[in-house]
Amino acid sequence: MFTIDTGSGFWTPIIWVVAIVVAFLLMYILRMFGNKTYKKDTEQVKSFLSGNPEYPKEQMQIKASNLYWGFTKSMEGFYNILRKMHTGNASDYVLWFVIVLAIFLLIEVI
Amino acid sequence: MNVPEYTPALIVAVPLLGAFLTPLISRINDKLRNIFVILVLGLNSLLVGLLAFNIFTKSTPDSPFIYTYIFGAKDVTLPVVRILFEVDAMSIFMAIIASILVFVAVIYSWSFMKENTGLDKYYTLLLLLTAGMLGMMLTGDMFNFFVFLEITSIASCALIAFWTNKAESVEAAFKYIVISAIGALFVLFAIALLYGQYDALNIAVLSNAIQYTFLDKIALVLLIVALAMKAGIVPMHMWLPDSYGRAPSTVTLALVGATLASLYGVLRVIFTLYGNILLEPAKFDIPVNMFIGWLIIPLAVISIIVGVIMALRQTDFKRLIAFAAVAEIGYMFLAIGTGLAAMGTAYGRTALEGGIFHIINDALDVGLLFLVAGAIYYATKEWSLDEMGGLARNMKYTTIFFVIGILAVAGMPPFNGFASKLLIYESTFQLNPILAIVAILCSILLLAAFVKVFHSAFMGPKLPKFKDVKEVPKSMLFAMGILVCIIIFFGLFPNLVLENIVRPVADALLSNAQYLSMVLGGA
Amino acid sequence: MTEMSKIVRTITAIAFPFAMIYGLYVIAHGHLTPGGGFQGGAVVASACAMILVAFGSKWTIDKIKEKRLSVFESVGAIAFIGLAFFGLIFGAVFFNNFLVGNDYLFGIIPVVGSGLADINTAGVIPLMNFAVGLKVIVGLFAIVLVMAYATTNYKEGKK
Amino acid sequence: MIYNIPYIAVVCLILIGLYALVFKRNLIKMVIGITLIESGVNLFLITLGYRKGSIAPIYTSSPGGIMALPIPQALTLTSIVIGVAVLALMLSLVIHIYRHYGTLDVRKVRRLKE
Repeated sequence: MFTIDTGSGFWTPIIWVVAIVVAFLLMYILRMFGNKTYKKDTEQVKSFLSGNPEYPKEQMQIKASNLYWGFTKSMEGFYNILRKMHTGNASDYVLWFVIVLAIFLLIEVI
Repeated sequence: MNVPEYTPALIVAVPLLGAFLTPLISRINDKLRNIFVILVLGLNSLLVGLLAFNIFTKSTPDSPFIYTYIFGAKDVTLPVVRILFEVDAMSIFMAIIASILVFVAVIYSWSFMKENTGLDKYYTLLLLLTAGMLGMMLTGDMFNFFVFLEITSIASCALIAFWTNKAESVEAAFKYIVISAIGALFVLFAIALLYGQYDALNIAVLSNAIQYTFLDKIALVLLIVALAMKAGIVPMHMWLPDSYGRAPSTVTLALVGATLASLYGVLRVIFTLYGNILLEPAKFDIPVNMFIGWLIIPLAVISIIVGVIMALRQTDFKRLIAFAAVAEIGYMFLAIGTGLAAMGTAYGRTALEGGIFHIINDALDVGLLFLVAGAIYYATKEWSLDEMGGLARNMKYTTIFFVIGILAVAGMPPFNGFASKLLIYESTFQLNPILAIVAILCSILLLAAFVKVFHSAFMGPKLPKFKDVKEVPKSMLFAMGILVCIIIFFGLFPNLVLENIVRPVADALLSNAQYLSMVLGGA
Repeated sequence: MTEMSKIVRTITAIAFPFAMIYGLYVIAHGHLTPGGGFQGGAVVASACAMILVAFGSKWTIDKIKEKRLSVFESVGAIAFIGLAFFGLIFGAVFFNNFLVGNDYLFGIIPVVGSGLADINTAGVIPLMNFAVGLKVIVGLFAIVLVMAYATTNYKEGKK
Repeated sequence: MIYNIPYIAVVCLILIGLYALVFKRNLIKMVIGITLIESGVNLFLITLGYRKGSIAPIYTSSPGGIMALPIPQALTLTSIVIGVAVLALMLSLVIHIYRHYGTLDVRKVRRLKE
C-alpha cells in the first residue's frame, strides 16, 4: 500500500514521515533547552551591527533579483544566449516552430 | 457498478449546456450563477468519477476496457463513418485531471474574480474550455480532436485576455492565439494527409490501416511537433510563460489542463494512432521507436534545463512558476521518450508509468502554486517578487500551502512529486545515466528557484506597506485545501495510486491490439 | 465610424431586405441544398454589417444593444444542445434524429432516389439549422458591433 | 500533371503564410498569414475529395454520374467556421493591442520577454 517498487529500488513514504516527526520532536526538545534569560522588548532583541545604525525594514529585505546574484553572474554567458532566445517577438515564436519542424522532418524522412 | 452508456456524451454535453445557460442565469442573480456553475462542474466531475471507476474496475492487465459511444445512431453498424467517443483508461485519467483542475478553479473564482465585471462571459468561457478539454480527451475521431483543440484554444485565448485593460494580458493572448492557430492548422494538415491515404478519420481505423509510408512519416512529425508546441516544449515554449504569467490565476489553472490535453494528444498519436508501427518495431528493419524516442529525449532535456535556469532569474512570481511548469513538462516528455526508446524492456515500462504518474502530480503541484500566486495577488495586488516581503506573518495558511506546493513540485520526499520523479530517474538511468543526472540536478535547481520565492515573498521583516494585508477569503483557502489534500494523499499512498490508476493507464496505452479489437471488432 | 453618403445609405436600405431573405432561404433549405445554418447566418450577418458600415456605428449601437444580442445567442446555442439532449431522452442516443418517422414536423422519409426535394423531411436537422443560423447571425453581428464600438471608443478617448 | 496543380498551390499557400508570419512586422499581416495557411489546408481537404469528372454531391434532382466526396467538404466547412472564430478573435485582440501600445509593429509589442 505504501511501498512502490521501481524495479531497481523501492520507496516508502512512511519512513520519511516518521523521520520528519522525529526531527520535529528533537527540535522541540532542543527548544526547551533554550536560553531562559531571553526577554522580549529589551535591548537584547535589537540586532547588533557593530554600532552602525539599523536601516529601515524595507531596505533590510534582500530583493528577489539580488538573491542568486553569484549564480547568475557566473552563468552569464549561458544567460546571454537564453536572453537572446527569448525575444518576446511573436514572429520568432513561429520561427522556432518552423525550425524544429524542419529539423524533425529532415531527420525523420532520411 | 454500471453507468449509463451515454455517460461519455454527457461529460462533454453538460458543461456545454451549462456554458450557454450561464448568461441567461446571470441576468437573474450573480450568486445564483456562481452556484449554478459550481453545480454543473460538480455534476461533471461526478460523472467523470463514475465513468473512471467503471473503467478502472473493468480493466485487467491483459484486456483494458474501452468504452465506445456512437453519436446519433441506435444500432452501431458502420463505426467507420460515425462520430464516436472512445474512452479508455488513458482518456479518463486525463479527464479526471482536467475536471479536478476546473472544479478547483471555479471554487477559487468565487472570491478571486468577485470585483471584475463581465463575469457571465468569464464563466461561459471557462465552461466552454472544460467542454473542449474533455472532448479532446474522450474523442475517438481525429477531426473531432482538431475541433475540440480549436475550441479549447479559442476559449483559453479569450480567457487570457480577460483583463483587457492590461496591455500585457492582451499581448500574451495574441501570442497564444497565433501559436495555437498555427499548431491546430498543422494538426489539421496532418489529419488531411492521413485521410487522403486511408479514407478514414477514426483513430482505431486509421491505426489499423497505417503503413508508415512517406506521407505517414510527415504526418507523424507534423502531429508531434504541433502538439508538443501546444504542450509547451523548449524551444517552442515562449508563449507559455507569457500567457501563464498574465492570465488570471484561475484561468492559468485551467490552462494547465489545456496544455496537458495537448500532451495527451502526443501520447495518443504515438501510442495509439501509430501504435501498430511504434509498439511493434520488429516488423521493420530499422528500430522506428528508438528513432522517435531519441528525437523526443533531447527536446525534453533542453526543456528541463532551460525551464529551470530561466526560472532561477525570474522576478515575476507567475512567470517563475510558468518556467517551472516548462521544466515539469520536460520531465514528462523525458519519460515518454525513454519509454519509447526502450520499448519492451521493464524499465521502459517503468519510465512510462513514471511519466503518466507525473502528469497528475504536475497538474496538482503547479496548479497549487498558481493558486498561491493568485492569493498573494489578491491580497497585495502585486506580481513582482521584488516588491514583496514578510507575507508569512499575515497569511499563515497560504504560506503552509506554498511550502507544501514547492516541496511537491521540486520532488522532495515524502510528497507526490518525488514518487513519480523517482520512477523517472531510475528508468532513465538505465537508458543513459547522463539523462538521470541532468534530471536530478535540475530538480535541485528547481527547489532553489522556489526557495528564492519563499525567501523574498514570505520571509523577512514585515513590510510597512503590507501592514493591512489579510488572509485570503475562505473559498480560496478551501480551493487550495482540496489540492493540498490530494497532494498529501498521493504522497503518502503512492503505491495505491500506482497500482489502481497508473498501471491500468499504462496497460491501456501499450496494448494497442486490444484497443483495435475492442473498437473495431466489438462494434 | 460615421455614417456614409446618402447614396450608399439608400442603396443599403434597398439591398438589405434581399440579402436578408436570401440568407434566411439558405438557412431554411439547409437540409436540401448546399448551405445551412452557418452559411445563411453569415449572409444575414453580412447584411447587418452592411447596415453598420452605411449608417455608422453610433446609429446602430443606439438601435441595437449588444446585451440583447447575447441573449439570442445563448438561446440559439441552447436550442442546438437541447435538441441533442432531446435525442437522448426520446431516442436513447445523444444527437439521435428522433423526429424522423412521425408524420407532422419534418418527419417524412423521402423516397430513395433522385427527385424533387420535399422541405418537410430530415427530422431535427432543419431545426438544428435554425438554431445554428440564429446563433451565427447574432454572434457574427455582435462581433462586428463590438469591434466597431471598440474603435469608436478609442477615437473618442484620444480626442 | 494538371491534377497536381492544387497540391502545388497548397504548398505555396502554406509557405507564403509562414513567410508572412515570420518576416512581416505588421500584426494585421501576420493575421493574414494565418488565414493564408488556413486557406491552404482547406484547399488541400477539398482537393482530396475531388474525383475526375465528378459533380457536386447534391442528391436531389442530380443528373447522375459520379459525385465528389462530401465528407472532406463537411470537414472544410467546419474548418472555415472555426477559422472565422479565430480570425474574429485575433482581429479584436489586434484592436486592443493598438489601443494599448499605439502601434502594430510586432517588434514593439513585446513587453513580455525573457
